[in-house]
Amino acid sequence: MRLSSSAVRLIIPAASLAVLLAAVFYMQPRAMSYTGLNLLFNLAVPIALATIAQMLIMSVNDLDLSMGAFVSFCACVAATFLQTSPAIGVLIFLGAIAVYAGIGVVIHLRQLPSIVVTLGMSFVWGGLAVLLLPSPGGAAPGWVRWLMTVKPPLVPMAIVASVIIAAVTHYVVMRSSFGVLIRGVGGNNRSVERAGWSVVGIRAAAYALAGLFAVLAGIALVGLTTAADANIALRYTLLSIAGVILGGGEFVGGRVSPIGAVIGALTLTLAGSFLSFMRISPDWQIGAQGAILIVVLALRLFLNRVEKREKNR
Amino acid sequence: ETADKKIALSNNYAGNSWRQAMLTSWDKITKDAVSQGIVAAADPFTTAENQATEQAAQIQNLILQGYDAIVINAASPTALNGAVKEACDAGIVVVSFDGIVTEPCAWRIAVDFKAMGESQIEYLAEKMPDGGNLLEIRGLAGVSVDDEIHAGIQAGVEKHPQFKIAGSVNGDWAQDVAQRAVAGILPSLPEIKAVVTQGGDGYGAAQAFAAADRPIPTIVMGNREDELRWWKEQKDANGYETMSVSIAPGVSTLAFWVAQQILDGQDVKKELVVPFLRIDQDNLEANLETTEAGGVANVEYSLEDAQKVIDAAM
Amino acid sequence: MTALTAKPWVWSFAAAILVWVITVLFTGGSSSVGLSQATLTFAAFSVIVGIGQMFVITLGPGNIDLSVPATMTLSGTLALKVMDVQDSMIALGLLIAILVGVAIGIGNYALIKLLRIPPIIATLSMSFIVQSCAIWTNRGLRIKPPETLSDFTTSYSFGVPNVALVALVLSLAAWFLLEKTTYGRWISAIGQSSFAARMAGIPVDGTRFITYVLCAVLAAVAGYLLASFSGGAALNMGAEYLLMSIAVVVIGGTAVAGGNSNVPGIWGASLFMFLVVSMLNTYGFGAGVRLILTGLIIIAVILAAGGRRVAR
Amino acid sequence: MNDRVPKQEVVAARDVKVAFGAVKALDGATLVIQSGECVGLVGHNGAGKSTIVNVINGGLTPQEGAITYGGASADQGITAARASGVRCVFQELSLCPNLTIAENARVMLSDLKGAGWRRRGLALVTRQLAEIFPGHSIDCESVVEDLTIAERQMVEIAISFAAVDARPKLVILDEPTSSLDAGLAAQLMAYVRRFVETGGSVLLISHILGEILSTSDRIVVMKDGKVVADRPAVDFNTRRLVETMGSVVREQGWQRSARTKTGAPVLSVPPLPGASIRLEAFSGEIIGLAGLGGHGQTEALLDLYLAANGNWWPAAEPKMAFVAGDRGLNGTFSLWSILKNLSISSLKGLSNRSVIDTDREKKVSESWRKRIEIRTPDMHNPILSLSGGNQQKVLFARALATTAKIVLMDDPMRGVDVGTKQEVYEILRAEAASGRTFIWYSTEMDEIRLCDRVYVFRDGAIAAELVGDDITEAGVLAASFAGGEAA
Ligand SMILES: Nc1ncnc2c1ncn2[C@@H]1O[C@H](COP(=O)(O)OP(=O)(O)OP(=O)(O)O)[C@@H](O)[C@H]1O
Ligand SMILES: Nc1ncnc2c1ncn2[C@@H]1O[C@H](COP(=O)(O)OP(=O)(O)OP(=O)(O)O)[C@@H](O)[C@H]1O
Ligand SMILES: [Mg+2]
Ligand SMILES: [Mg+2]
Repeated sequence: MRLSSSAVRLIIPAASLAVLLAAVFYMQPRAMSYTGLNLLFNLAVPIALATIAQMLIMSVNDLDLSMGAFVSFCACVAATFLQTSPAIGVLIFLGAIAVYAGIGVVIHLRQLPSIVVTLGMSFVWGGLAVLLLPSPGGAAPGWVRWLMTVKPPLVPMAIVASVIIAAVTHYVVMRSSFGVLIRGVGGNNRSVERAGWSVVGIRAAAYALAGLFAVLAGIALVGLTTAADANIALRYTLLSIAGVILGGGEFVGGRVSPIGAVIGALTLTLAGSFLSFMRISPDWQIGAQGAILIVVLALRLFLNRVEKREKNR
Repeated sequence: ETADKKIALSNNYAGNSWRQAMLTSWDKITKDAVSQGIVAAADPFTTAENQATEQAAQIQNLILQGYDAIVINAASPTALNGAVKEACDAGIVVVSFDGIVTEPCAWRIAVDFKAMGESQIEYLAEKMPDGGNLLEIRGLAGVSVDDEIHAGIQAGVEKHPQFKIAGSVNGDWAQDVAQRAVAGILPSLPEIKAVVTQGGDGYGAAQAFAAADRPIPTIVMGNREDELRWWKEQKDANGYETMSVSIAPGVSTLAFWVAQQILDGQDVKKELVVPFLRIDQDNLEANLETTEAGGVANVEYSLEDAQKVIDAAM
Repeated sequence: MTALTAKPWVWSFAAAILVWVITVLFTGGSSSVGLSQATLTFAAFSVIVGIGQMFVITLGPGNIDLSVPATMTLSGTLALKVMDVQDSMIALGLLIAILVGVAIGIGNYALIKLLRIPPIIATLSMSFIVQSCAIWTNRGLRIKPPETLSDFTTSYSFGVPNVALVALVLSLAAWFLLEKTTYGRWISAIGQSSFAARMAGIPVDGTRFITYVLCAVLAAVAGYLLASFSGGAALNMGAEYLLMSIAVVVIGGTAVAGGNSNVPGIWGASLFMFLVVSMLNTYGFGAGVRLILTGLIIIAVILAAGGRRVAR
Repeated sequence: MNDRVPKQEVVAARDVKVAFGAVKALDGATLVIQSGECVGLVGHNGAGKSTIVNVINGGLTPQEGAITYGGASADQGITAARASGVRCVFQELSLCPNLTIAENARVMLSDLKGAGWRRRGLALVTRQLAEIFPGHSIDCESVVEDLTIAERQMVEIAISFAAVDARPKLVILDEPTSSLDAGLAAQLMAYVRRFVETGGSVLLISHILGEILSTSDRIVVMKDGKVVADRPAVDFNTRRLVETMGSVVREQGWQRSARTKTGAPVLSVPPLPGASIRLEAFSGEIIGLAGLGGHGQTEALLDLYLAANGNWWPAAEPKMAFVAGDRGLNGTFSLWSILKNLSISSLKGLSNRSVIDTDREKKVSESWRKRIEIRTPDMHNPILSLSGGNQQKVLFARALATTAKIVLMDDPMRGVDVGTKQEVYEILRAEAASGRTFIWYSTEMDEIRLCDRVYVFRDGAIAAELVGDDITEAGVLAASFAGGEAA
């Protein structure tokens, strides 16, 4: 059997997730239930959305260091304006998405390193969030809260949402023409340009779409936590990058996988739980988080090896 | 009877001496409690980074693990409400302290941070009735404790208009950050009579004043041993006067006992208040003596202490 | 003039000077000496960690060291613990700090090379482990530095802070390494294309390994100095320097895509980063506005400096 | 030939001037292409061929002169060019490696859209590939990065010729055969003829003059940014073409070294399992690696090189140097000057205890510049300011400047003009005479014939060894195909 490289990119993260899940079930059989799964995974939903956003940026060979600050900002907007005057909230979100597109344009036109621009933007979003919510508070709009806590039959919301996110983004990024162009820019932006496309437009669109997913991440997060604060999601910057990598994406070359990214986000969330089931001395709890990241990624290497042997046969 | 009950500590941060002292106190008191068979387990859990989302996930895991009570020092008063609600729904007792949560189903062991801020100005007003310029060192922007202490300080300044906040910086409760920020603003400031702080940054401020060759103002301290020791040195050398105030890390043990009492079926009010730990000119030496080198001035609570606090609130 | 504006580091210096002038204007000039000294002092720490980070970033896309803060914490904690306030132990303390750096560098590269973990995640994981080690060794207790060391780090020679002089010496060494030695050529070549570098006969793994070790050692030295400077190691003392080390490198004009680096820019950017916060504090902006302006100013500097560069 | 179709002007670039700083890449060049003709474009490296291609393609706006599409003065730019049916296969491969073949077709053909584009694109490319390269073995569902260089080039060519709604009017091929072996190149040339005979036009750029002469209707010769000749192909033969380009035709005074297999081998590699011939090399030999493209020659060179050069510690005495053929991918360092690019492999000799002696570096590189005539006013100019052929010379100099006894060459003459090639051959001969060993993979038969000894590769292993007068096109071809037995 010959596996396509995109299929391989998926097998590895999926296998890591399965192994980790098996370990968690083994240690805590109670997790193997509707509520158990929901508790394990519901906080993965906003992370998955942020990971998708980061993945879109990475698919055009850029990196967004402002992801965490931006999701925090969106969470603050969702907990304030979106709740009190939805129209203004939506307008702010549209504006933020437009700013994202604008960042894409500036980065492209001035040939700037995305890392620096987004580093600068992370201060800006952080400042806006602090202005919006100088101390934690706000409240999730009712419909958001409902959406994030609804209990569909058979499968918990966290799983349903993850599947929907994966399916939609897989279609957009891997199947649609638009996705092809975005990944094309990541793979060889010169050839896309020479074929007559506007690369700046494509990049702007990729950034805007990333902005949209980050906005969704902020809203979903507030739905889960019921309120926001200015620092609520700062960790999402690194988490989202780690999620993309765990999911088989690469920093350059437009090699990304949306399904993998969602799986990566789930894996990261699960890794945290796995640890708290292990009862480690507090001194080493932080270190264990590092160790588990290492183990999960080493697993990736191991499966890669196995897969290579397969392919060579 | 709580011999078969399990209590967990969910802690959002371990990266400073205050938190380490808090964990040590927890360890000391709960180990005894477990060995005496008062509770079955009292496990501490710490997240890697000071993030509400990570702590929310941690709480959800603790629910899954079947703890009977969760004691929380929260990263955010509101962002954990979703997870706390789920814990309550699962029949788990949730007690929050220091960083409290606003979810109504949880118990709160609160420190009146606003009063803590205000007390600094009260002290200064008494000491220097003429007032003067103040430098305010704030904590981490966007965090409620920072906002509350700041509000207290502002209220104090309004009440005593002879004081004026001439400069304000964010020290993120980290002494090197505070030192850096103060050093940057100091050259542009007029004469400063006093520095109001939020804890953990007083020594950094003193260093910055010394480095800039400026007269050392009255710096309100935050109960850290190095601050107290520096104060003592100054006091011995030139009679330096100030005060020190902070919340005692041992409050985690109070939270533990409160959780135990609730599990035991006692009627406990949802809102409990603990006094902050204040050190003054006269009890400086005594406190310095009991404070571990490099640590934080501390008070640990016994079951009886806790019962007193609970009864007082009734 | 055009030759000057073509140098990417010019912009960070221009920005630093501009911000300095604006800050000093607030007091009508009387704060100029004090501000300059404070700036040099604190920029020195950013410079030291920035240089290490610059070497790593030069290695090409994806290369970054996120374990800098944890390394600073562990080296500071351990060194101060070993020195135990005794002046006679200062050299041993420094040695310990350097060894900590070496060990962490080796660990980082082992993860990157043996387990093929992307550097950003490898060093992040490593930083968690290192942070745990720091907690474990001392549980966050602050031990004071030896008197002499503490005096040295907080005092001045010829009006210049001693730590700035240390940073200057290290910068000169880094500049020499980068511009004049084969090692400098090698990392630049690897940054442009590691495969081409391999085919040109460069020992790619060896060079990358040394670079990660170098970065960790510089972070460790910075941690040692910072702990001595601020009167003891704190568990969170490196936190500031995660974003800072990256920011000073990129604002200073080093190409993030690798292969192109410069030392003077790190100085410009370090001075700038300190001065921006001081300026905004001086003018009394609140935290929110201050953050927003910091971000916008960084972007403005990049816009002014960027676009003239050849490659992304 | 095709008198029935009235000739129409497809594109015309008149009196075009393009300057990059002081370099006049185009200095008043005129190129008009009619429908139904194949125009051959030749010229030395840096003559301005690729530049005029970029002008026609709309990617570069000339400082002076006019571009018209279809006879009418209309819009300019890439979009206008594409709308007028101009397609271009660039010299450096320009597919997106991370996309599948069908997705690349989507990127390159903007009218491939609407529901089912994936399926239609796949069918289109499959059909086109079969038409141009009958018998090829490309899996059309693969991702481009899984293909060999030759296969990528084939795919790019096929996509460029493919017709979604309207078929292309003009296809520009900038050195399309540089990574194709002779068989594939012949198939392509045959297809170009068919395409032209049905009314399409082709602009063909190549340094392989045989191709140009046999395929073009008209040949345009460029020199230093100017068109120096524009005449029907029948007016030219190889000799006249080379003379018009300005190179002196040298006689093939090549003496095979008599020293074949003398002394102890400097290199000896046991055969792969399943093969029987050892790869050996002796001092002073020029060894050719031949066979069809993509049969493991490059891999063999890489294996040799990587095994000899440590990755952890700098070698005290480098054993081998490598000249890359795919210079964009593994040759040049694009941020650097020519000087740094040249000296990178020989820094050890140019430094004292790792400190580089810049004067010595400058002197040595200056001497190489003279010796192999790198066309640049200043070695401190960026490497990218050189034309492709001159960049290739820098890579040669880089390898030759080392002290390595063995030089591995991975089809290094790709896209090097005839004159330059002759110069390089001579340098090779001189170096070999002084005891260096060259192991040379080449896709060009002419170059294989220059070698002292040849290993023919088939399916990743050595299938035959040819020595001396046995090295003939027929011999190599016979050994290249399964079942064929060499002498
Ligand atoms: N961007 C540029 N900057 C500076 N010089 C350039 C640039 N592009 C092309 N040149 C120069 O313009 C001249 C013409 O280059 P061009 O690439 O058109 O030559 P060519 O005929 O394609 O050569 P080759 O046969 O090597 O492909 C060369 O001297 C080249 O160095
Ligand atoms: N806009 C540009 N900016 C910078 N460099 C350029 C630009 N355009 C072309 N060049 C460079 O100028 C050189 C000459 O261009 P060109 O691509 O035409 O050579 P080439 O056709 O590849 O040469 P050869 O045929 O010898 O292989 C190339 O190396 C190219 O990269
Ligand atoms: Mg060309
Ligand atoms: Mg060419």
